[in-house]
Amino acid sequence: MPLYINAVIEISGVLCLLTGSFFCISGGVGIVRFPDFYTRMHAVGVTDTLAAGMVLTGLMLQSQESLVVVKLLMIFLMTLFINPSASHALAKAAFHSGLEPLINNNESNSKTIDKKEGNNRVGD
Amino acid sequence: MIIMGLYNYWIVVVLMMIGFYIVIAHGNLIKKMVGLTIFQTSVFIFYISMAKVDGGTAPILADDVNLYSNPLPHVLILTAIVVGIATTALGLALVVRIKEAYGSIEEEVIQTQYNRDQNSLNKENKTC
Amino acid sequence: MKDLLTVVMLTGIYGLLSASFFVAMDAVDVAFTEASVGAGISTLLMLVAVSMTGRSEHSTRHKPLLAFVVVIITGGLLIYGTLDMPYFGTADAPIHENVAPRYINASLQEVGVINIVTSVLASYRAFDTFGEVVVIFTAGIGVLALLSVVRRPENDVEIESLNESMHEQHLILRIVTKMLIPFILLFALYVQFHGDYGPGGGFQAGVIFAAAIILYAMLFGLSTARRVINHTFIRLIAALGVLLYGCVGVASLLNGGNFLEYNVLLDEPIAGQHLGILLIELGVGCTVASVMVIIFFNFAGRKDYKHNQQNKKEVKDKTILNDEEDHDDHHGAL
Amino acid sequence: MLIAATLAILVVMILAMIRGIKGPTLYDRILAVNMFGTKTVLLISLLGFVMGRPEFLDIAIVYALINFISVIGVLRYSDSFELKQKPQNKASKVKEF
Repeated sequence: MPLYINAVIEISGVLCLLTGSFFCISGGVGIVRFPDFYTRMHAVGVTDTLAAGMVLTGLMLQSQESLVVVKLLMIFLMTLFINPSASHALAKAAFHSGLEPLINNNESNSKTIDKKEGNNRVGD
Repeated sequence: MIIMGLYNYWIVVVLMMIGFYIVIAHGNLIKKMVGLTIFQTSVFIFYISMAKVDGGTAPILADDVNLYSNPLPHVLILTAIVVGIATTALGLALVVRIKEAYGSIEEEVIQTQYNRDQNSLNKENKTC
Repeated sequence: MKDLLTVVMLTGIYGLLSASFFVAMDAVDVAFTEASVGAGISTLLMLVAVSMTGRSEHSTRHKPLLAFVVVIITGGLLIYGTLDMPYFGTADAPIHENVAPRYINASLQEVGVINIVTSVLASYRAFDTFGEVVVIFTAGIGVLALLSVVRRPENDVEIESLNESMHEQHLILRIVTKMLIPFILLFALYVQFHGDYGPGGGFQAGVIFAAAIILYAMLFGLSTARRVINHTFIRLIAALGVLLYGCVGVASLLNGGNFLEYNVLLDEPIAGQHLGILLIELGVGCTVASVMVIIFFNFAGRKDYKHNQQNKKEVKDKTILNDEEDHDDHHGAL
Repeated sequence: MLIAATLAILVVMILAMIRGIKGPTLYDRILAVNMFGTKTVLLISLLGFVMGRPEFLDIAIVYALINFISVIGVLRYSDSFELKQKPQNKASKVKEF
């Protein structure tokens, strides 16, 4: 019976590591291939936390000592807190500094510009 | 095979020369500080790579390990890193003061301004 | 690269990379220090300095060809010099044959500390470390002498109003930071006192402690942080750290041993070693933390001061202009 | 398996570095540094397991913290840049929210 459980834990750990690495690589491809800052941020912000969580869970399943598991759990919690808030701060700072999202579709592009101008007029 | 065992030193030399080039070829004082940092890190890497022993682990005693890396370079570099940041901070403080005094952090601008000041001082002395 | 901010960003990546290299080379203590220093504090200080001195580089390189030739020749000579060096990772290199075996084999009996790096740092080579701490302290004094500004209470009010507007912008960050800071401080204390058993010690703990305070100062404003950590107080702590280190040495002298020989501090040699290491690590931690905080506060304080002065100047210029316009109007009316 | 994950993370680090060097705007570079930092945390925890001494996870914790601090610092000080360069734009934007 314990042997069976061990095998399950081992396999699920490996699976977690694999999916984590997959998400990592997809995020890496995203940061290089996407056309503008906000889409890149989206790629990184989404995959970073998930991939970190997956890899850390995989390591937790593989480790034997309880202290190591606790430390991994702490890293996991901290990435959960820190990554989204850092991404949020970054996106906010970029938007406030006037970096415009890239919009390919001509129609929607003109629309957003109209909206912006209208807002600015109201604001002034 | 004989040559390949030395690659760690070559990486160190390349890094060191990159830092050296930045320090001597760039006029911007902040860039010079960055170059110094790179030079510094190359020395750290030199020490740490010399301390590494094949098959050894970190020099923290454990029950089932009997081959450790050399702890002495680790100690030297550990303190050197903190001293390095302190001296870098001092250098940056000097750069900030130079900017305030001369209005620029480009070496050439500072030099011409210094020469001009010096010349005017000399003239004043002569007229006196 | 002409944009200095880019250069600073890439330096940050370089710091991260070199720390991972140190982990791969088994130097966990060094990686610990580089992680907290090279990636965090040094990037921050460079950023503050760049934000004060201007972002773009103007001049072209001077005599790049000559410099390149010099660099190539020096590099070639150095590489020629490496040909006689021992190979990477060999266990019988000269560096491993003199004092290192003594440290590795005898440290547990003589000092009683599992982490050999700590035992060498704080016990075998304690005098050396004392020198390093004094250097850090001196650098802190140097920054203080170069950058400290005389603060008037009226400036504080203005800075505060500026900070208030920033607070509303960064609400989420502020809350996350509020939750994180106690944790960071606790972790710094763990690193400080766990240095005997794992990677860590006074240097690392000091930098982490300072990083927590710097984070607080960045998000809640410098004047708020200064109210929490008084200027005089932090200078006192910096000096006290060095003093504590020296006092341990003097105490061992008075007990009949050599300078910084901890065996004589207590009846049991091992207990004496433990006490001595604990005390001097505490001294190192205090000095490093407070010097880092002093350095950052002075850089950031000078920046705020300059910023305020500029704002005041602009306001003054505007009022003068307005006054002149008013006068003109009067003349016209007359 | 651990080695495969380590290699994947190394590849991602290289990709992030490409973006850091190429990145047209400053924010791209900050993003790259942030991503590099989180990947370094993962790399260090993985390296501990690969080398068989996983008790050194403290370094990874320090990394996670320091990464956050440096991102906040970069934003704080690059923000003040933008503030100086285009004060009006910023002021109007702030009003909108």
